[in-house]
Amino acid sequence: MKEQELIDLIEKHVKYEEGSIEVYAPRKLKFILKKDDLVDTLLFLKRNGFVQLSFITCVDWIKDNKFELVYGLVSWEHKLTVLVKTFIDRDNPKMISIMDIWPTAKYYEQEINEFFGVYFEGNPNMSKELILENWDSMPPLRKDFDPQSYSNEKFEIRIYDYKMEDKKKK
Amino acid sequence: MDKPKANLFSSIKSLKYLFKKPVTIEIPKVYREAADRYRGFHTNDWDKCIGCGTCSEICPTNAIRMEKVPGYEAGNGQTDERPVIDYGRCCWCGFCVDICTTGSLKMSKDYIFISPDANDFIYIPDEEGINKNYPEEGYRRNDETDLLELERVIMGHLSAEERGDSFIEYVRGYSKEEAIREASRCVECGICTYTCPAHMNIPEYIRTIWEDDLEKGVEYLYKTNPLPGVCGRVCTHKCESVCSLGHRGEPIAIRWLKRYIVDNTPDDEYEKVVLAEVSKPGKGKVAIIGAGPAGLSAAYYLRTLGYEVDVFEQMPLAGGVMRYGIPRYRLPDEALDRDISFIEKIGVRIHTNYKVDKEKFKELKEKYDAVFLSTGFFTGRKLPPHILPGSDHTDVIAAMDFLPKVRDFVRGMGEMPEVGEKVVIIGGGNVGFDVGRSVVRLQRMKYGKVDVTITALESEDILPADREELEEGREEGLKVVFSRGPKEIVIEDGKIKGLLTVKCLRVFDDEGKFNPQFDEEDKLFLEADQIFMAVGQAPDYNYIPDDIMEKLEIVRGKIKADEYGRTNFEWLFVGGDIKEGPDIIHGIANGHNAAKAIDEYLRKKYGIE
Amino acid sequence: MGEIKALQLFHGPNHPGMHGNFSVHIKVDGDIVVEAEANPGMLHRGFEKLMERRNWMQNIALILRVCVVEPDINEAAYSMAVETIEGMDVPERAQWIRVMILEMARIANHLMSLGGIGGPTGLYTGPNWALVDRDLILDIFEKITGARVYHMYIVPGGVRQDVTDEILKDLEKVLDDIEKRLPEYRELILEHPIIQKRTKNIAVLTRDQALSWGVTGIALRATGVDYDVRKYDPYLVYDKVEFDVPTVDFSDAYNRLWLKYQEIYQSIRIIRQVIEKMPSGKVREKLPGNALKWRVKKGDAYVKLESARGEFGYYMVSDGGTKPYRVFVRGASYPQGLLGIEKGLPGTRLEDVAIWLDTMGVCAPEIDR
Amino acid sequence: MVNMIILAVVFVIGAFIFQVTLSGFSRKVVARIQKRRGPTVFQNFYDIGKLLFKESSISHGFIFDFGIWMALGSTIATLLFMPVGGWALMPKYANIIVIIYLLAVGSLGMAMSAVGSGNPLASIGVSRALTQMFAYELPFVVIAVLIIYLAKSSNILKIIEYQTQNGWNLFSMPIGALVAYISLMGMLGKKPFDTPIAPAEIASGPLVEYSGKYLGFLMIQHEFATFIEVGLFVHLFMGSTSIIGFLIKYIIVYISAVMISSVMARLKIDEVVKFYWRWPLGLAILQAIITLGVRF
Repeated sequence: MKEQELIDLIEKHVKYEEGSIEVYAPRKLKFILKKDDLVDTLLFLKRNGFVQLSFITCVDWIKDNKFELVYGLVSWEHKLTVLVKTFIDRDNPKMISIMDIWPTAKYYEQEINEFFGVYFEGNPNMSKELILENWDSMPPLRKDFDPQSYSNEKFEIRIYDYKMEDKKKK
Repeated sequence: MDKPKANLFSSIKSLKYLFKKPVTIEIPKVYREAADRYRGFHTNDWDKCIGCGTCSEICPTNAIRMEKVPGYEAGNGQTDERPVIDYGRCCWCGFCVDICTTGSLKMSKDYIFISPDANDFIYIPDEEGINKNYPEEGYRRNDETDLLELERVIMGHLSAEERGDSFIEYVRGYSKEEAIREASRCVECGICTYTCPAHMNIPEYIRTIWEDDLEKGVEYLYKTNPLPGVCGRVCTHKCESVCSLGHRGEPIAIRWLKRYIVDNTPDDEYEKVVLAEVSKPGKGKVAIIGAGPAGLSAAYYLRTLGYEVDVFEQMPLAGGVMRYGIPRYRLPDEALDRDISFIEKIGVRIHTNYKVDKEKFKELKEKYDAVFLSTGFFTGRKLPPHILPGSDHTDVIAAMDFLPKVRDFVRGMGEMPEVGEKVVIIGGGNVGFDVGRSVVRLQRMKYGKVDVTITALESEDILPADREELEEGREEGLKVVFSRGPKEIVIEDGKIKGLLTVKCLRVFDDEGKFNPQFDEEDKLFLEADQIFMAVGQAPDYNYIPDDIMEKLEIVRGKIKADEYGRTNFEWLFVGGDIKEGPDIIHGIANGHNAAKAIDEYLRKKYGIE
Repeated sequence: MGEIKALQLFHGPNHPGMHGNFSVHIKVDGDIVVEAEANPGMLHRGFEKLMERRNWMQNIALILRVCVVEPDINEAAYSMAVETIEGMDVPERAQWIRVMILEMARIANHLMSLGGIGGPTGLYTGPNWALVDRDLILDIFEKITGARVYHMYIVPGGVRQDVTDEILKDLEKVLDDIEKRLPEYRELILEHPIIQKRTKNIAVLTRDQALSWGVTGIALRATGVDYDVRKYDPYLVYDKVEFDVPTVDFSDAYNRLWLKYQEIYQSIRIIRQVIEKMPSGKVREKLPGNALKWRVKKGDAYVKLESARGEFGYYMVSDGGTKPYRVFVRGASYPQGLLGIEKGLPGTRLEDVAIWLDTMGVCAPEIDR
Repeated sequence: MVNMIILAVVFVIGAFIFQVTLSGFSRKVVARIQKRRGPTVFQNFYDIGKLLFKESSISHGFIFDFGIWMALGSTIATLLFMPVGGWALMPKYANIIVIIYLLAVGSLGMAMSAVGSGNPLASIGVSRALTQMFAYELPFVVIAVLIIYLAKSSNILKIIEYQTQNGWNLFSMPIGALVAYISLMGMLGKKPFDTPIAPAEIASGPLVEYSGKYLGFLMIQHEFATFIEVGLFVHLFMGSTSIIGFLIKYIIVYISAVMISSVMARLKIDEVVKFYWRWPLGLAILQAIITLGVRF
């Protein structure tokens, strides 16, 4: 399938209020749509050959007060890669889990929950730790988290005992 | 490929390696030579290194710090800091080598270093290497791995044909894309700031261009220089001569970038910056004699500190050498007017056509709290007849007598100055070229053809004029004769026939003093009907009352003063050419410094904190 | 007699059967695993956050640490993502060199994991041999890039240094050597009756499992799906070289080893074609300005490559600044390393846990990042 | 009596030096097969020495500590009954049965101690070790009994004497020798029979909790046990009275076991049991039938 055929197919069959499709590189498409239309679209894509979920990730657009969720899908049949993106509110970030469509989403969602604080409804792992153990600060991949100050607070700065003159003489 | 079948004995075959030579080696008995491109321990050539700190900027792991070397004298164009590498952090990516502006930092093929002391792994690279064995060079940067952009963005010029017969400004200025591209070459080492006489915040304002925040750029410019429009065009750009990028490539076009900021900021935004309030205004009145770079600079800074400032200028227009000395094609009036208009806008009063003489000087001294002298070197010097016979002829003209006339002519305030058909100019400095290129234009207007020769004492490689002046002058049709000393102006029938020159063997003696030596046999006669002399300018102190003059020390034509322009009189300050010698940027710096000193003096006088 | 309780074991992080600092909590009933849970995070270095704080160029020194055994794939994915966002063209020769580097890395990785089966099964001669032969490739890497393991060679715009003909000659020699050595691996490992006993019908992955977990790479290809990014979404110049994607119909530990063994031959074949067909020319596009002030256009892109363990990708966002706005690393072993362990390990025997992890290509740093 | 003690000490030290040097040499052999140069021959001395001079900071209770001493002590005690060539410290008691059972005490001590550590991996290791012991001892005992029957004595010196008269058992019952050799591999814990310590599965099993001195003791215990086990095989199948001959044969047996081990992978514990009770046990019985059949 060519990129344009997929665009036509999606535009014909998926009802979405607002959104855009763009081909950003050969065989790679970007698809931005509203949060409520996301799951239907993903289901449609899965039924139409996109059997593999490559990844889910999140981008913190702190200036717009939004999180952007990105779902990467691959179709072997069509040899296409699609990024399906949606924006959610940053203050109360919630999303429906797609574990039932792709079981592998479980851990991607858990990771996003841990690093961005997005809550995925329907995912049992939401309160479990995955990578960060005993984390006591805000989700660290948010843009307002400052690793330098966190590190200064938690760890001692190592000071080396040497003098420039000593070095020069040696 | 057929699928393997189970076979117990095929694995037993592997035992044959018991009798083969093993591949591992015994260290330290055997040393394994690293590959030619190996990225091993660093070495640094201290003579080449300028301490720009770019290596420490690029280091992805923060392993490189710049530290002051105690007892190490920083020469011109370098800092007293050298890189220190923490091998506990280094990841041997080699980006420091790729980006090193001078090429002093290198990587060796040495890769083994053992020490029980963690502090030993903080290493100051020098040529010896960490193991003190002067290791062989490993990884080398090449054109492809270079992380610097070494070539300047080309500045658009009018062609010699287009510019040769008019006085319009021929440097076009950068477009936005060009300026940003040029600004993105800067590594922000700040070595230029130290070298600039006015210590302008060069990396900072270049950064504002790159960030496309010109308003902030103007702010940075006015911190140290109230005449950026002028300096963006005609500064001697000492900064560019030390630019760290100049070691391996072309220096950043700092002057053109400054001009870009000035030319591309709208007036209203400009005003916002210039008219910003100062927090602690001072009290008092200051008289400034001479509205040249130093005077205007002092006036601006004093005014921003809240003083009442009056500038007295004998000429009809303010600007001094900027108005009358530099040719129009290099510095158009509009640029100068713009700079001066902002200085006036903040409340500096400029009284033109006001010639200060001894009487008026005394008046000013009474009426004002402090007086700042910046009358410049405005009198043209000529070689006297006993050195150069014939130099008292009326067609032998000093540069400073000629250039103001040209400017007046161009702005429609005077007649076209007399130019001959064949012209010789004595003096290979920038002024000589200014005269020469002005004459070229006038000749083209008058005769439609060009015949101008410049004779310089110096050979081409030590020519005092800027390189670009020479190149552009030649494009326009100037002839330049190097290593020629004037011997005699030949006059026949009261008319100049030409200039007899002799070969100049050397200009400076072994001690570096000006002491030219000539080969009298090697003669060259240059035909001319008019001769210009650009052999320097002189001050004029006639306006200073004798009692004051007596107490001022004059050293080689300049009034002796400290760094801040303080003289033997606590109320009298000097700056510009009469303190430092002819150079606009020095004048501006003097004015700024004098303003600080005057401020201090007046605050003390009036007891204002 | 009371009720028999499942015994909880910690398989890692400090465990000889573990690859990298990674831990699996296992509950065993006798020798049978009844419950398994991956416990990553021991190697979490916050790469994605660190990358947001470094220049586009500086990140080259960082990203390759995402996967230790095959660092080049990171450099390539990162550089290609930057190039896609920026819309930059890479010189032809650089693309061929990149293919060569990536295939060399693939050989090194496959050798390691082919010989590496000796780790969980006790045949320690295997890993030792593999290290020796991998070293031959590292020697070539050292000659090309100046470093043995972390090369920092592929950068946005091309590669850092050109490859000389002498190095190519050395590389050809090394390829011949490795090709000669491969039958010995076959004799030692693939034909070994005990290895066959330990790996056949062990750690089986069905096609349905592979699809629902999102497993790619050799583990997927062993179930009969010939999904290889190099063929399905050719990047660089993979569409200009000939190679086969070997598949088998039954994904057990042995078949996965067998596929790795065959892929080494394919990689050698690719490199030979690269050496033959590589055009001359420049190898790097000069970046505008200096590296400290290099800005990448606003935009985002997902770039994927075929690593030795499967589909490996970078999703990268730029806001037009000197630093990436967001980088997400899609580690090839993420699915099998987390969901795979949870669903796949129960039912296997304790002895087979390490074999499962080894042949599925679970790479801890990729999961933690 | 004093003579006896001095002789015992010399014997123990001599056996220690010999075996530890040999195991260092065997590391070189394995290294060569793996294309390496390997550590120095004396590496094991360094290792043991280093461990012995370390402070043991961890203890897991009395059983844990006592088990170690019991293992080391009983193994050294066993060693004292071991003849070397035709010489023995206590000729009267140089008995197979004594040796096998005393050796078991050592293993038992180690098992006790390991289980006392409370680490589940150690428990699994111990249970595997005991399972494996049952597996390899059955065929071994069958062959041993056969030899005892032939030599009409369980005294090793008598068995050696029998062989000097009738030729080596290795030649007279090759299948039995093979069985005993395979059992020896199991005893030594050489691959493919190293399930009790399988690093990739149970992280070295019984040894998992030991460090410092205790680990050093266990290494020493292991070396002595190896000396006894290999020595037993040599005596049973290649018996001769020459001490030098004994040592040479010992080296050949030990190094060949190491070499085979280096190209073998590990079997699972259930496969080990199945293997021993199918092939070696079957062969042992076959050997018994053949031997006895020839006799009668």
